[in-house]
Amino acid sequence: MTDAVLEIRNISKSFGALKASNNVSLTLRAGEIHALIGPNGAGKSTLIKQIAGNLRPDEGTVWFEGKNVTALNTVARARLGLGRTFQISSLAMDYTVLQNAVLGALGKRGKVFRFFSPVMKDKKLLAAANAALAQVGLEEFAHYRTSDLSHGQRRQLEVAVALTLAPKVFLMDEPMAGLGGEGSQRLMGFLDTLRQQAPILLVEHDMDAVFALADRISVLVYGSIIATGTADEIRNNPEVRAAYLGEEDAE
Amino acid sequence: MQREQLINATTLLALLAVPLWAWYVDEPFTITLATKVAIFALAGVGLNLALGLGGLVSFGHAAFFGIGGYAMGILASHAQTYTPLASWPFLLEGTKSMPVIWLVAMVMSGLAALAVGALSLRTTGVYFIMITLAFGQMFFYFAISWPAYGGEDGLSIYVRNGFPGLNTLDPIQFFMLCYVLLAVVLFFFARLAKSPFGMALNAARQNDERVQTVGITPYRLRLVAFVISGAVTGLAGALFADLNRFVSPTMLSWQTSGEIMVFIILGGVGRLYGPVIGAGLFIMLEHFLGGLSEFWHVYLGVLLLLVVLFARGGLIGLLAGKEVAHD
Amino acid sequence: MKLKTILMAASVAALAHTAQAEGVKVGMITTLSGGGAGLGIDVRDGFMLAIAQSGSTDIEVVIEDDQRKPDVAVQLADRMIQSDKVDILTGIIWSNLAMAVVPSATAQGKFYLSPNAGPSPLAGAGCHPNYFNVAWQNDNLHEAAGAYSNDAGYSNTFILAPNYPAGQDALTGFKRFFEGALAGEIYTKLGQTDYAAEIAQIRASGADSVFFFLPGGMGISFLKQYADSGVDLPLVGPAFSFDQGILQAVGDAALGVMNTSQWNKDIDNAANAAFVTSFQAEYGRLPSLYASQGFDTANLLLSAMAVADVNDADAFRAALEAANFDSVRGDFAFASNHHPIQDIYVREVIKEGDVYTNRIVATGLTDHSNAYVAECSM
Amino acid sequence: MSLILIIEQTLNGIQFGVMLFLMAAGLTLIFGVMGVINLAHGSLYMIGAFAAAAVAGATGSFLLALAASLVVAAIAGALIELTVMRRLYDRDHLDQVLATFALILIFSEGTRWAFGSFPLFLDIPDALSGPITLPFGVQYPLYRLAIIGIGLVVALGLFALISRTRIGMQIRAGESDREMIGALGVNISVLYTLVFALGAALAGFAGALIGAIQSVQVGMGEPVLILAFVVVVIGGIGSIKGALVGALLVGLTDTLGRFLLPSFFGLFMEPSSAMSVGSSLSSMSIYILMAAVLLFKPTGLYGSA
Repeated sequence: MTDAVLEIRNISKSFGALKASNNVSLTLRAGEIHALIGPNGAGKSTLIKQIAGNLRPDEGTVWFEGKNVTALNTVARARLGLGRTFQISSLAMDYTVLQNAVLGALGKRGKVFRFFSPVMKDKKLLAAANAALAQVGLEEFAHYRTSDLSHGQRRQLEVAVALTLAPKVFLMDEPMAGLGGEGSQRLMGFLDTLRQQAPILLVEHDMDAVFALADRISVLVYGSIIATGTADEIRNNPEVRAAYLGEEDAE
Repeated sequence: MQREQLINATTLLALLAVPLWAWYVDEPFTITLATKVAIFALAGVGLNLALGLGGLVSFGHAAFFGIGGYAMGILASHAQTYTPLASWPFLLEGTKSMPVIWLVAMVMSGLAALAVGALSLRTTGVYFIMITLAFGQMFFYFAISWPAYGGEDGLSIYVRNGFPGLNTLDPIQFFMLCYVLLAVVLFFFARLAKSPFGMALNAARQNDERVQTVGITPYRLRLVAFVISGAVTGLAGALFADLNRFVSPTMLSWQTSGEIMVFIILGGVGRLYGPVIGAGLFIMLEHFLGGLSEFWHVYLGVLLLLVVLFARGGLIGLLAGKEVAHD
Repeated sequence: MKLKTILMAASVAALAHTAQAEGVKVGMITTLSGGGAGLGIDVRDGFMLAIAQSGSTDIEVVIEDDQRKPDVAVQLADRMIQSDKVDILTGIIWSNLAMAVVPSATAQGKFYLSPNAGPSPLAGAGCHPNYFNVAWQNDNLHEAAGAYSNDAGYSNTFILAPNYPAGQDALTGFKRFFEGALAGEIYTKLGQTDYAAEIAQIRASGADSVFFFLPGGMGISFLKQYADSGVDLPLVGPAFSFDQGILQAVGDAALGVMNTSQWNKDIDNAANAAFVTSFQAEYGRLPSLYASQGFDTANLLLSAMAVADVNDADAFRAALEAANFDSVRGDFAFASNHHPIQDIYVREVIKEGDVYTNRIVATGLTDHSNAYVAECSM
Repeated sequence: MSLILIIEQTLNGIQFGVMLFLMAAGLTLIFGVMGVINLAHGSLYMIGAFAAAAVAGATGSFLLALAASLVVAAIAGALIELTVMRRLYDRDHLDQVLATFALILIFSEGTRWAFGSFPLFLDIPDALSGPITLPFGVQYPLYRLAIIGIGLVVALGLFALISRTRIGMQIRAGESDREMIGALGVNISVLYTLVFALGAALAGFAGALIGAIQSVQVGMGEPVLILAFVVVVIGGIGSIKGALVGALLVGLTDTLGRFLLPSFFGLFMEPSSAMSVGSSLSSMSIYILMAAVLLFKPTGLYGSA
């Protein structure tokens, strides 16, 4: 278990009687895509929130680049280099696509308390933003209002904003949802190369994408990880088949 | 966008032209009304930074307006009676110089906004509205029951404070002073809205989580915006007190907070010039409806209700059409 | 009907800005909307009744509503002076509004005749040759209450008033004349509506009487709660909580309470009898203290206009100082600081048929002036 | 400072708190279910008092007056909901604040238009007037005790309504998940109108109860409204229990502050300045309490995060 960039150790979180996370441990290594799958209600969102810093675990710790970040909030974790995309798009809807990307670049640069110079004329910020948009293929939509984008395009923009942050880890919550077949293919291709830039913890429902992309897969059921392994290991794991993959058809 | 800029320029010009015309035909009261519009507009522009850009529905801005007013009243009353404000730990004299009074008004109301904001911004939404309202009431009751500076009776200043090189008692000169201040603040706020700070603040209004995710703390953005907003509203309060040569706790009442908010909604929320048009409209309504009926507040209420329900962009919205992305 | 025409004429004239008017132009700033509008309406009605009865054609009255807001009052005064070019201002009900308007109006050479508010700064160091108060100095009725408490044999009184300058003046005024001890002294919050906590302290204090100054709705609340509390110490107060307008809202709780006033509808003189009858005939309600003050203010003005030109300020001022008019209060003169010298009566709240009202039972102070004459350098 | 005085002041604080609860319960319920802020709640309080005073004046019956306050305020509430609030559920809070601010202007001046500028008369019924003697020789007005009793009964009734009845279940569902009640097959628009009318009726009822010992006049509602906001902030939005606890806290703090603070400053200051400092500070005491609660619990004592 070398160079784990992100590590979760024995996290538990309960809401009343419901154990949403039950002694979960997970690592994300440099250069890999680690997919987190599980049926609805398995506790994926709760786990992501604890990693991103929205929720504090009852027990256990979160480590980022060898530092214990359990007590840090979302902002601090983002500044350390945790780039997150949301399951339900979380963008500034009144802004243009470019403005959203510039916001990311601004966050990366950090000097927010500047009151006079126009931010949309800052060449460095624009360059960073445009580059990120080009990477996800949104450059021609730069001046669209974000609320006018399709769901798929919003996902792409989520990824683009995360890119402007040049994070050390990507935390992606269902980036494929709502993308058409072509869009999914394109994004998959992109993520495939992105893992060289920073490892990705990927929560995804699209099983084809997961099995095609992931270096490792963890399966979360009822708040516990029942298995972690390569695509083949998971596919052939009887416990996983019983608990999860068997139900996939019914979903 | 083009059309809104045209409306803005027309508004600013009209606010200048009317009192100049009144000066020409010797109608000093019209100049006084225009001065009131400029000052209320300034208060509204101040609040609109928090409310329009920051999404912070503060129902306690009258407190900052009143603190600005009292900064003027207290400094000028001490200067008037030649008594020092404090003799310990160092001698603090009153003053009748507007620039000094403005500075003190902005600092004091900014500090009050810092204290109120630091507590209130821990909450959001409805909580924030109710808490700012309650803190506003706290300042109001304090002003009424603190006997040193007139309490409920307020403070009267017999001669308007001075500005180097101007005769501030001349209505048109005092108007120009207020007008220039309004224009300067409008210019800075126009820049601020497009600055990194303004962009992040506006983004935090639209989506708090997004701003956190890119590593910016919305709380700090909002607190700074709230302080600037309070300071500008405080500046307006100092001018308003000078216009009337009088300050009283009425300036801090919750109705005043409501009225400042009404300027914004009449003109158009989130539009830089919204409060300017709104204040103008409000003063005209007060002037003409007030002449028609003792119960003009009923008409004002109905009009306001109609604007909220059916004309959400306010007057600028009606004239300029649908809002487009700020690019 | 006649009154309405004059009001109409007044407002039409105001709109038309007739600058060449021969007569006197009066600007009335008073509270006609919002809380406390009843007082302003009474002052206005009393004032306009006197103008109508005089049949005078060379007086023009511009009436505006100050909404009880000082800033509105100041701007109305500015407008009346700057645009309407009035000669005389009047009408303000509240001390804080008077403090905002009067100093700058008199400084600009206008006359101000106060039909109600009489804050102490305007009677003392801040007095002005062009400022006349036709009602009372703020302390007067409280001073009479203090004097009456002595006469009634009270020796240990509990006093309370709202925590604002007029309230502080009230207790000071009472203490200036009251010779007994104080069982307690409380300042309440302005606009407070629940007095249970204060009443409990009164009950526990061992006082033999209570003096209170709580104008408007505050007084109504206090009286009702006091009556219900079972504390049955005698109450004394100034007329403001026992006026015609609000007594009906207090009801039985006010019956028998002693209050001090410079006027009542049963003061026996011809002017008063005529005023009460004509006011009732014109407006269909009993006149209040405030209406009587408005009526007197207008008559004072008319008496001065009869002998002097308003443009000759010195002559006009002398005519005002003479106070040569038939006050509905009987004898009336101005002290050197332009505040009334008058009798102040003690009234008792009674019920006449279905209507609660007052009758005079004693005289509290005779030919009473005010405590600030010496401070005024006029 | 005798024990009797302290007991009497404590009762006063409780009575004040109970009255605030009636206001705050409606506010918090309306907010919890519909997510709207209603500044016109104070106007409903006033409407209840005016309705009661008008009916009491015409019939002489206090019971009828109370009934009238409930009915008229509920109808007014339902009308507000149907004509105005309904259009505001999807809007942001600013629109709600401004629309209900406009309603205050309309109701206040409209009432003055209809009833004139002078306060109306409403008196305590004979059966409840005068004081009674409690243990330890405490004399206390029976009517105020009755208010405490009525308030507590209403509080129990509300708890029962929320936890035991079908409507209560729908209200709870609405508070936790607005979409869910649609799925439950509940007619949302009817539920919203009902809840609004219920909140309005509580406010009007409080107005009538208090109108009998205070002055029934235009503008009586707003000071109470602002105190009710403080209560809701302290208790936590949407929580009836929080409203009760918050109301009692505010009532006791205000009453005891008014009475204890001036005496406290009297220990080391001269009486007149002690009086004014004490009074100034006591007028701010509940806001200081609110600030203190916020420091530790930004969502109020019983509010959900």
